[in-house]
This record gives sequence, structure tokens and C-alpha cells, in this order.
Amino acid sequence: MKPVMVVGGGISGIQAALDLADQGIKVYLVEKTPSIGGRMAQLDKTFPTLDCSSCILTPKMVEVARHENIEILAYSEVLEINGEAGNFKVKVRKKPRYVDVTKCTGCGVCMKYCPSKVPDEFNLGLSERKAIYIPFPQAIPLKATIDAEHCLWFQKNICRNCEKFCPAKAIDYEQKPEDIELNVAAIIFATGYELIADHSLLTDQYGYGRYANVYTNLEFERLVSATGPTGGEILRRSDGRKPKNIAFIQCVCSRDIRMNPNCSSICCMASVKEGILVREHHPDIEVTIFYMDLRAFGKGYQEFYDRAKEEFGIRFVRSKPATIVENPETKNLILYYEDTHASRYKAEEFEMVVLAVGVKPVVPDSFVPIGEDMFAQVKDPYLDPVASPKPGIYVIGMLNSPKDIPDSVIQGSAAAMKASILACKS
Amino acid sequence: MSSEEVKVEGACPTDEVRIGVYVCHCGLNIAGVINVKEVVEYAQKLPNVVSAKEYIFMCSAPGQDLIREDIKKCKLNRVVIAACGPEMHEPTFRAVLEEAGLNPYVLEMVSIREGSSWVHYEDPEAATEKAKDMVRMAVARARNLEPLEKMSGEVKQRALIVGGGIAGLASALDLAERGFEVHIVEKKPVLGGHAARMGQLNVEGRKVSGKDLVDYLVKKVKDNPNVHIYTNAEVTKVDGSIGNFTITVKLKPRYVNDKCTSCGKCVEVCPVTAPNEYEYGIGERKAIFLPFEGAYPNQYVIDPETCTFCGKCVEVCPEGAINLDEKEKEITLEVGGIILATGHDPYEPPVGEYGYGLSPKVITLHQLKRLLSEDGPTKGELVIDGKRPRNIVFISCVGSLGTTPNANQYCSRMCCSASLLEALHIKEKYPDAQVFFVHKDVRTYGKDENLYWKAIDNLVKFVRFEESPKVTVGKGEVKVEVEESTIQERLVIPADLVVLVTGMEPPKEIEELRSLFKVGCGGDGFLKEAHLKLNPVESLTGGIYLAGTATGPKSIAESIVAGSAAAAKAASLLSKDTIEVEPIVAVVDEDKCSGCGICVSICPYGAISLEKKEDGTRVSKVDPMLCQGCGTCGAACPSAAIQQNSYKDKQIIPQILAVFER
Amino acid sequence: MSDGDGFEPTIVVFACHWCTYQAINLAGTSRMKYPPNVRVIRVMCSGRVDPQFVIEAFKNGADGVLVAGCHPGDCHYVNGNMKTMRRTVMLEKLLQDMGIEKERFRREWISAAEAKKWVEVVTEMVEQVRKLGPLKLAEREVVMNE
Amino acid sequence: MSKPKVALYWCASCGGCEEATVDLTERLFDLVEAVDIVFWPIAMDFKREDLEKMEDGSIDIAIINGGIRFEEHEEMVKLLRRKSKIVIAYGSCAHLGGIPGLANAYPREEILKFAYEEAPTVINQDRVRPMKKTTVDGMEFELPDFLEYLKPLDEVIDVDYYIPGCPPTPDLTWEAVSKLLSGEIPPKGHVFGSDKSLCHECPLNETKPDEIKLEELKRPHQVVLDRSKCYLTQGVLCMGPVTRGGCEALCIKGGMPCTGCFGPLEGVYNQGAKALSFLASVIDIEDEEKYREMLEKLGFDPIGWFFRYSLAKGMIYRKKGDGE
Repeated sequence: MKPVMVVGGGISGIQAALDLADQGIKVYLVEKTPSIGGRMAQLDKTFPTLDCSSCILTPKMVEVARHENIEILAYSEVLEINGEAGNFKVKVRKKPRYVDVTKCTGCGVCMKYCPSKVPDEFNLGLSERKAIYIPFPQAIPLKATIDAEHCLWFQKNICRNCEKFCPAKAIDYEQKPEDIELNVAAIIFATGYELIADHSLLTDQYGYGRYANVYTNLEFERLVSATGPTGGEILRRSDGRKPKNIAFIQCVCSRDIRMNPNCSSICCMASVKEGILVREHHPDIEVTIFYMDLRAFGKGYQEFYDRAKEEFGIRFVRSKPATIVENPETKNLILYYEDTHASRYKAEEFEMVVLAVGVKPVVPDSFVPIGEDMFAQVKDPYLDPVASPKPGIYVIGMLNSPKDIPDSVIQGSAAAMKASILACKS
Repeated sequence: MSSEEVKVEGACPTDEVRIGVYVCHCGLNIAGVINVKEVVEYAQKLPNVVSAKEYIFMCSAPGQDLIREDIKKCKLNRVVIAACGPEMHEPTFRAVLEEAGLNPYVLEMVSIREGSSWVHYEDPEAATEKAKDMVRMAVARARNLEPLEKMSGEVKQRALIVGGGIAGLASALDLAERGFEVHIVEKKPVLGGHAARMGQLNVEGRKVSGKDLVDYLVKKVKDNPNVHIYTNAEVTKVDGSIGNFTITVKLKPRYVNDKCTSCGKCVEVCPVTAPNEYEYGIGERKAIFLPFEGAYPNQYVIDPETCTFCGKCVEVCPEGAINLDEKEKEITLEVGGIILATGHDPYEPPVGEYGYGLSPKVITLHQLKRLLSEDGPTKGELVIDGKRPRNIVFISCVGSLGTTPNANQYCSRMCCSASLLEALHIKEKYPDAQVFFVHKDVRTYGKDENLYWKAIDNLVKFVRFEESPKVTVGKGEVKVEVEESTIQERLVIPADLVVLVTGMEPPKEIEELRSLFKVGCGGDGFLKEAHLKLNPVESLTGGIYLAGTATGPKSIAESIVAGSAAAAKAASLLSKDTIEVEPIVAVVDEDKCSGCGICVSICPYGAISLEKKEDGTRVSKVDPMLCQGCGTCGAACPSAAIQQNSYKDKQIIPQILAVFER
Repeated sequence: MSDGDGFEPTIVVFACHWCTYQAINLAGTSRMKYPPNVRVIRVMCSGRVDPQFVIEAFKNGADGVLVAGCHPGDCHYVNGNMKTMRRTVMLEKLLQDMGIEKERFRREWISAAEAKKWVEVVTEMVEQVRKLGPLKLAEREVVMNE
Repeated sequence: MSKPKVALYWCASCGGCEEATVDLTERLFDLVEAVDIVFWPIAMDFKREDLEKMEDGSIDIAIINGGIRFEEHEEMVKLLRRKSKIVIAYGSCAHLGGIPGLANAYPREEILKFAYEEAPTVINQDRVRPMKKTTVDGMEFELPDFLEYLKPLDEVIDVDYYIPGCPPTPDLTWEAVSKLLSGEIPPKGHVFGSDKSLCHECPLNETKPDEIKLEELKRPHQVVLDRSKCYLTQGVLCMGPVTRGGCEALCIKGGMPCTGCFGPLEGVYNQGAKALSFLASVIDIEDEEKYREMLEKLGFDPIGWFFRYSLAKGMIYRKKGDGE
């Protein structure tokens, strides 16, 4: 049996890796960032069960780390793919961490003494990390990484504090990128998604980046998270005060012919969940969700939506606000929208606005064909919905199409099944 | 005997039991409500506790390290973890114990998160007190926990797939191609389920029919030597457990054997008719019939429910393929894993709901699909009451979202897309038709949004309601009245055809299914997955996996993916020679057992038997591979001679007493 | 605990792993609120609940005891809950004959999906027992064998 | 060398235990030969003062039957405990409370009221009740008071061994006494009799099928028992499975199901509850309504059925000082 490669260490890739490894097949799990975990690690809770995201994800991550058939290649990237189904030769670059992972214990002392502060990607820039860092407490592998772009030693040849204070003597500024070639039977791409945050609509129409109290939904997720920058307190960027009311705007950069005609599948329920989390912790904060159609389509979703309305008193307004204007004094936000019931335009002031921004896949370079809709093409949308048109290559999770966690997990398992057939034949 | 004595019995002497207690913050999930420090300090004072510590995430790598180091440093022989419940992390921490050289079964997990911080967040003081009580109870139980030897059983490398619909076929094909032997048991006389009758599909520009998909899978499945297909068959008994199930299957008589050439002479003479369930009630079939053209097996069948056994068909059959005396047969299958791909039923509106059953002009979406199918009763021509309908009104959420008193509360997920697909189909075929889509929310999620755009481009008229619409059936006339909620206007649409967009329901046999296979159902009545998010194709019962719409509404593509996913789970099991099973089985103390036989009488698995000893007396004997660890024998044993490992009297009673040792 | 207004009863709950314990978890993940007076003992099947456990609980200070398992027909272990049914029906009468008010002992079927029912049952039971006050039993001075 | 000193005493009991001692018949002579009976009020003229005069610990074995229901019982057993090296609780009443222990289902006041006023055979228009202090002809008498409830012996004094039974069989009594006299001392708290339940030695055990499933229950008077077949399988409650063996299955041989007088086995801490549990387990009815109806029709009386001898032990009570 030949090994299989999984590219992307989010929940979909993790599931694929586990289901292959459990069948006795060797798996290389390639992850671009220093830790596996993906987007799910950034979420506070998950809908509709309100399970704490890290609580259900961490065991899977630990299982991956412990599995004898899985080799994690974190902080690594695929450079080249040659060969064919059943016999791929994949060149992978292991980026230098400048930390000897065999010595690093993940104690975090280096992070304490590093003087260079960088916006923290895990918290979407809502807080700062150091130039040497561990992305989050449950990271796997739990090893420090030096971000050379911001490290004073690499930039200005000064400091070397981490080296001085590292109790394990694990710092190695001399590390070089290391390229390895792996022979695998199949490759599963699970490269995940990012928000469509680069469109002018966000700044021009909704003032994101211009108005302090406008957030994206992922930012807000970090804001309500206990492990987030505020320890779970909802505080405004402008004045650090708890808002009296919050508006969620759905379908920002989704279902919009200008940049993304697709529905992003997850944002309706994510906002409902975030609304519930707000109401649960702060019953005094009013929550309004502006939506077009509330897409509570999954198992238990409609029931969750019903509870949001009835039990948690969240207000749902069927309208898509056209503009947001900031009150320069209070930094409150005035939303202009059409009240369809009254057939007229309305302006309403909110102290915080969360934009449910649509998603686009993170595309793995030229390795998989991409369709007009930005997502990876599939061989057969019915009979083989996880197979790329290129034989032996599979595309799952958000790369495949917009989808929620259960569907990503199911695709992970399904791709593992398909790849295992190839692995066993070769 | 006093409870005090029981408490002491079997416990290790005080100086031998060394317990470590680890309290998790779970970020703020626990620490945000419970005063963790206070709990830790409290735990330190409990008898036998030699170490008590807290950490932000006990399940994280550093948290696990902390426990491992402590076990070694403090020479612990029992571990209590106060965090979440055992479902998620018991395997994690058992591994930690093993890595530190401890037996994995001296672990006790106590859920102060689900059991306290998450439910008593409004009263942190009470939550903290409760957490202390829970820790004390856990310590009392842990004190008497015993190391257990792991047990393993053989895995039979074969799978049973219940249901030969699209998901079951996908699972079967994957497993067979992976090299495993597969048995498909289908209740109906033919494979294909609902998908085979779905008519034309069109996603991402690819036009196929449901039947094309089924045909493709059926062909591959039947040509694969690893696959055994039993149609017209039902599972009647399930014995054993993960890795080693014994399945009894009833093979119902078809009365027609494979000499049948489908010539159809029998149908002509058959005097009995019944509504054609394969056309969702459109038209009729005979008692002897072919479910649909090109079905597999492509062979006639007699429905014994409607057949009068008059024998006319036997007389005319040129091949002598009909045997009315055919008897039911029974076979047994030995399999390691089971995939339940038992599907769904379409919601059937009661007569009168939106005029259903009162006029031929009111039909369900399933019926519409049959009418538009080239292999359907009208060969794809949409003709209602002898005429081609012009005004066609789709009413969505029939049987879903609580729109009518009879409706389910949940959303059926794919009906919006499915009806827009048909709306476009109609528009393409009959461009002059007026199509109204009367809906609550349009839930064309993900890439299906494309259908919504196309429907708008093709001038499908969208009408939104909050109050359910009213359908009035007059003399040959049908009207749909609806309060359009966006523009707030009352619309009256005269309809030549009303299509009720019906949702999916758990199949009628769901009750029998779940008691047969010992799987649970959720609030919506569909089969329940082990974890809604992270274990969506596994049941809570080991070795039983769930595919397709068995767990809830899904599209065809989603069902196929779920079929493959369930196959992956089964493949993980079947690729092993042995499987570890929980050793929480019953054990007998022969010195106490008097052979009264009470346990033998009540064991649901026949795992206990009476064995004659040399002196002629009898004692109970447990077969640990058959025992599933329910412990009911322990509750009944009049001599306290049979006990369930990890749930012995001496482990539970101290836990009860500890509640009050405040 | 003492008599009077401030009385907070302690209810001991025996819950089966597959149904009621899952419902309790679900109540947790759904952040449903219920009174903190319950102390849950998890067993694999309600059929494991020995009537002796219930008696020990009452004897040692429980103000109420709840035995909860899967609905009839749903038992993970075929018919463990049917044994529970038969035992608890008998036990109900025994406890009443021993002078324990019937509200203090309850048997409920709560499926894994019925978090709401769990909350309702315990809320109601705590309320009823709170009204009854502490369980009054004959007090005995016991000189045990040392 | 002086012979071992033995004392015998009875508290609240029917006298059957005393008879059981006499039932030793010829072996009684051997006993008298082997020991000095220093105190046995029912057979010989001993007074309390005689006992008081003895040195503490001078009696080798005190055999006490009956439960503790009067102040006098309490005083006397405490005194005996002081004077004796070994105390044996003899018979079901001393061991578990026995039949008199069934009175614990009722409060003292209710019992007195019934016994002196309400019982249909009582004529007591003045409602006279025994008084603790009474003056008769100017002389003041003090009577021992009737306690709140009946206690098994070990709830009043420390007990070394138990000889169970209602009454204990002569063989068991002889075996126990001779064992102790021969110096073969079992661990403290030992209950004489078998270590296994009655089923183990029951002559009908052979006839029992491997599986017992009862479609209905019957009371013993409602059925003519087939004396060659396990009684439980005939639908009547036999306490055999939940009762210590060692009684020679006398009742079974006499055509009656076991009623449980030998008490529970080691590890069972509530004989009645356990009896309830095993019986409920083997009834083959899954419809709750039907099941309730059946019990109703039978006049289901759990205390009477399952706790005939062990109510004083098995009753739910709270230890004094527990819980405020």
C-alpha cells in the first residue's frame, strides 16, 4: 500500500488523514501554517449544538499527532507534483522555523522575551503576537516558529533574545528550507477558505476598515471567544465599551453578482450562533440580524433558528442594508435599509456591526482545475463529487464548495475512502 | 450489612491508593463560571488525593504532559479528570495514562462543564459547590476502580449494507473496490430507491437522470464479485457486536424466477390492480408487475399483499417462470460492520392539505418529477386532466417548518433546489408556462444558488409567504391565495397545476429499524449520529454506520458522499484483524455464586450460562465477547456474585455516599 | 441543610449512558438552565440501577431520587429499561410503604434528544421536593460493629 | 481447668429460639457437660443481680436471641456485653430484627394505639395503657419502656457472631457452638451458615431450567405447588436466591417457598431490595399498565413479601447525628 498525501490541516483534511491512517495507510499531512487546526480552531462555538469548537476539534488534532500512520509536515508547502494516479512524486518544501523542533518543548518562554510585536493572524489582527510564536495554546505540533519577516535578528541583526532565554537551546537561526520528495498514490487537497475581504464593497459600502466598530464575522468569532483577545468580552474597537446593540448583515459578498453569486452556506447559521452567544452572555445587548433568506438547511438548524427567535429574542429583519454611515462622535453606525413591510427606507443606529462576509476557497496553485465559480472543479458532481478531473487528486471541504463542518467532515471521510482504494491498488 | 462496610470492602488500604485530580479550565467554558482554584484546593484535601492541579486546556499537549509527569512523580495509581464528559476525551486521557505506565481503566472523568458550568452559569457559587461535590463523588468512585485487561475480538472482514438506494450502492461499491466482501439487503424487489425515479437532474450544467446514476452504480456493483445482492429481503435479527455480527435475513418470495424475459403476458391477464407506488401513486399497476423499466433485477415480481393467487399468470407465462408456491427463505450473514442506508419517505400530505387528494390538479413534487420523466407514466409530457397546464404554482415547505399542523419542524434541505430545478425544466420544455414559486425562505445554499439566479432569469415568479397559503378547489378550478409578505399584498393565483413541495420524513419502519440495530433517533425522528458535527456517519453503536438520508434530508450528491464516508468508517474497521472492546463486562465470583440462574434468565445477549462443576453444583459463566456491559445482571444478582467491571457495587455505592460527605 | 425557607434539596440521579446522560450533555451544550440540586451518577444502562442504590441514597441523605433511562423500545441493551420499569414500579410502592412521599422518587424515560425534558423533569422535581421539605426519617442511634 | 462459661438470654422474640436450643435434644447433655451455664433466665433461676456480680469479661460466650424493643432489653444486653468475651446474635430477630421488626413500618404511637385500643379483639373502654410508672396499693412500680422502634442486636451492642434463622436449626447451632468451644475462631462478624444462597443446596435446584421467565406471579395460597419443581418457576416468590443457605432447606422440603429467615449474603446490604430486584427482573411483562394491574390484583405488599425478617435492618432510617 502506497502512502496518501493530504494537503491542508483543517477539519476536512484532518478527517481524511485519520480515516486513511485508521485503514493502515501511511499519510503525509501537509499544512502551510505552523499548526494544524484550520478555521475551526478559530471558532468559539459551533452551530447548532453550541459545542465549544476547540473542545471537539482538539481530540482529533491530538489523535492526528499521536497516530503512527500520520506524519505531519507543518509549516510546509507543496512545490511540485509529477507522475500520475497511483504513483505521484510530490516535492514538498519544509519552511525553516528557525527552531529545532526536536528540542523545543513549547514552553513559551521565548515568546515572553521577544520584543517584536506583530498582528496576530489567529486573532485576525485583533491582538498582537511576537515574532517568535505558537499560534494558539492547543497548537499541533506545539512548537515555536520564528517569523523571519518581523524578527529583529533577521531584519536588523540585533536581539537574539529567544536564543538567550530558550531553556531547551532549541533556537537555530541557521536553518534553511528543506525540500523533500514523497511518493504517494493519491493527493487530497483540503486547502480551506478565506473571506472575500478584498472587495471594495466592504470598505465603500459597509465602511469596513474605515469605521472602527464594523467587524467581519470571523473577527467577531474571535471577539466572543474565551481564548480571544478580550477573553470573550464584547468590546468596541473604538472605545473598549460594551455595545448596547449589534447588527449582523448577511450575504456581504455572497449572492452578489458583482463578485460572488454563490451562497456561502455557513454565514446565516454562524450569525444566528454568534447572536445566541451574545444574548447568552449579555442579555442586555440587543441583536438584530439583517438577512435575505435565512438558510437554516442542515440538521437541527431550523430548530436552532427557531430558538434564536423565541428563546433568545433575536430580531430578524428581512432586508439587506444598502449603506452604513458612522456617527463621527459616538462612532455608532447608522444602517440604511428598506423596511419591506412598510415599503419605505429606514435608518437605524447600532453600536456595533458584524458583516457576514462570504467565502472563497484558498486555491492550491495550479494543482487542481478551478471552475468559473472560484471553487475547484469536480469530475462528476453527482457520482464523484470529491474527485478532481485529474485522476488521483481529490478536492474536499471549502475548496470543493461552500459548506459547513459536518459536510466538510463527510467529504474528508469520502475522499479518504476513494484514496484508500487507489492506495491499496498501488 | 451496613453501607459503611460495603464502602470499605474491596478498597485498597489507604496508603496504597494515590489519586491525582486534574481540573480543566476549558478556556472560560469552565473557569468563567466555576472557581477552579477553589475546586483544586478542595480536591487536595480529599482522602487519598496526593496531587490536584488545574490547567487551561487539559486535553492540549501541555495539559497531557502535566498529567503524565504527575503520574510518574507522585506515583499515582488513580486519575480523576474534571473537565468535559467521557464521550469526547476519555480515549485521549486513557492514552495519557497508558503512556505514563498506568492501566487506562483507573481513570474517572467528571463532566463539570456539561454538568455544571454550562447549565448553572447564572449562579457561579452553586456551580462551584456542585463541581466540588462532583469531584468528591469521582474521587470516591476512583478509589475503588480496578485495572482491567483489554479485550479484543476478531473482525469478520465483511460488511452488511441495509438499503439498496443510491447511498447504499455508493457504500457498497467503495467497499467492494477496496477489496471487502459486501452484502446488500434491500427491502424492495429492486435496487435504486427514490433516486432511480428522480427524473432529470441538472447541476453545474450536467444533465443526467436519477436513473442514469443508479444504472451506473448498479452495473458496477453487480459486476463486482465482492458484492452479494439480496432484493425483496429484510433483516429480521441482529446478534453480536462490532466486528462480529450475525445477521438473519428473510428472503421474501418473488414468485417469479430469473427465467422471466419481461414479455409482459402475465400483466395482461392479471385481474388485480393497485396504486403504483413506484410512480408515487400516479396510475395503477397489476399484482404482478415490473417496478420500473430497466430496474435491477429486471424481473417481474408478485406483490403478495394484492395478489389473489388466481393462477392466470402461471397459465400464460411461456417460460414457466412463475411459481406461486415459492416459500420464504432465511439466511444468516456473518459480518464485521453494518452500514444503514435506510433512506427516507417523502412527506405524504393528508387529504385536504392544500387541496391534496381533492383535485387531480394538486400533486406532489415527486409526482411532478415522474410526470416530467421520460420513463414516467406520461413519457415526460406534462398533462394534467387531459390538458397542458399553463399556470403552475409550486408551494414550498409542505410538511416542513411547521407550515401546517401536520408538518415537521425541520427544514428538508433540498426541496428548494429540487423544485427550482423542476421549475426550470418546465420553463425549458414549455416556455409559455407561467411558474410561480410560493415560498417561505429560498434555501438554495452553496452552489445551488445558481438555480435561483437561473430561475429569476427565466422569469419564474417568486412569491413569499409568512402565513401559509390557501388552496381552494372548486369545480374544476383550483386557486392559490397567498399574502405576499414582501410587498404585503394578497394574491389570488388561478392554478392549472399546484405542486406541493413535500419534504423528507424518516421511513415508516424507523421504529423497527432502531430497535433491531440498537441505534438512536434524534428529535427529528431520523437516525442519530454519534456526533452531529464530527462523527456524522457513525452511530453511537460500535460497528454501525449511517449513510444517505438515514440521518436526515440530503441531495443525491450528498447522499453519495455520505455513502462513501460511511464506507470509509467501515473500511477502517474491516481492515483490522481484531478490534478492541471495552472490558466493562460482567464477571462472576464463583465463591459467591449459587447457580440460581437469575442472571442467565435476564441477560439480553445470552452471554451468561450455567456451568456444571465437578461437585455437581452449578455456577454462572460469562462469555466476555457476547457481554455488552449493560450491568443489569449485577442489579439483579441476589448474591452480589456477578458484577460489572468498572460499575461494581463497590464502585457505585461509595459514589452515592460521597454525595453526602460534604 | 435545614428546615425552613432556605431548604435546598439534594436529588440523586441515576442516568443511563446512552439516553439520559446524553440528554444531560445536550442540555449542557445548549446552555439550558436548571436547578443545581442534582447529583448525577452515570451507569451504562438504567438496568444497572440496583434498588439497593436508591435505598442507600435515601438512607444517606437524598431528598429525592430520579432513575432515568431510554424510552421503552429504545434501550441500547435490548430491554434493560424494561427491567428498570419493573423494578421501579415495585420500588415506588416499597418506598411509599416506608414512609417516603411519592414525589421523592421518580422514574423517567428521557431520550438523548430530550434535553428539554431533562430540564423540565429536574426543575419540577426539585420544586416539588423543595415544597415537601427535607426527607423526614426515623432517626436511629447506631452502634455499629467496630 | 474450669469449663467455659455460657450465658443465654432472650429479648423481643417468640420463644422459638429458646426452643431451638432445647431441640439440641441429646446433644444438650454434651453441651451441659462441656460448659457451665451461668445465666439462662428462661430455664433456670438467675436474677440480674447474679449477672451484675460477675466479673467483667468472665463469661466466655453470651448467646442472645430476640430484637431490642424494651429498655430492659437494652440494659440487659449492654450488661451481658460487658460481662462476656464473645456475643452471639442468635436467630433472625437478634440478627435482622425478625418478625417483630415488621412493626418498624409503624410509629410506636400507632402500634400502642392499635394494640390497646383498636384491635378488634380488644375491649378497653377506658383506654388504659401501660404506664412507665404505676402506683399500686401505694407501692411505686417502674416498668421498662417500649422503645421507638425495634433494633437488631448489633445496633445496640457490639456483636461478634451471628447464627441466623427463624429459628436456627439445631445442627447449625451445634456446629457453631462446638466450633467456638474448640477454639476454631472465625473472623469477627462471621455469620454461620452457608456462604452461598439457599439455591445452592436446594433439592429442587436440579429441576430449575436455565432461564426463568414468569408470565404471572401468584401468592402461595393461590396455588397448589408441585413439590418436585422449583417453586420460583411456578410463579411464587421464593426468597431462596437471596437468602443465605445452611437451613437444610426445611421449608422447601415442607412444601413452602423460602421466606428469607437466614438473611442476606455477604455483599448484599439490603435483602429486601435485592429480592425485589431479582423478582422484578424475571417477570416477563413489558407493558407497564399490565404489570401494575397484576401487582394490584395480587395485593402487592413489598414489605411483607421481601422484608419479612429484615425490615429492622433494611428500613430506611437516618443515623442520629447525620444531617442537621
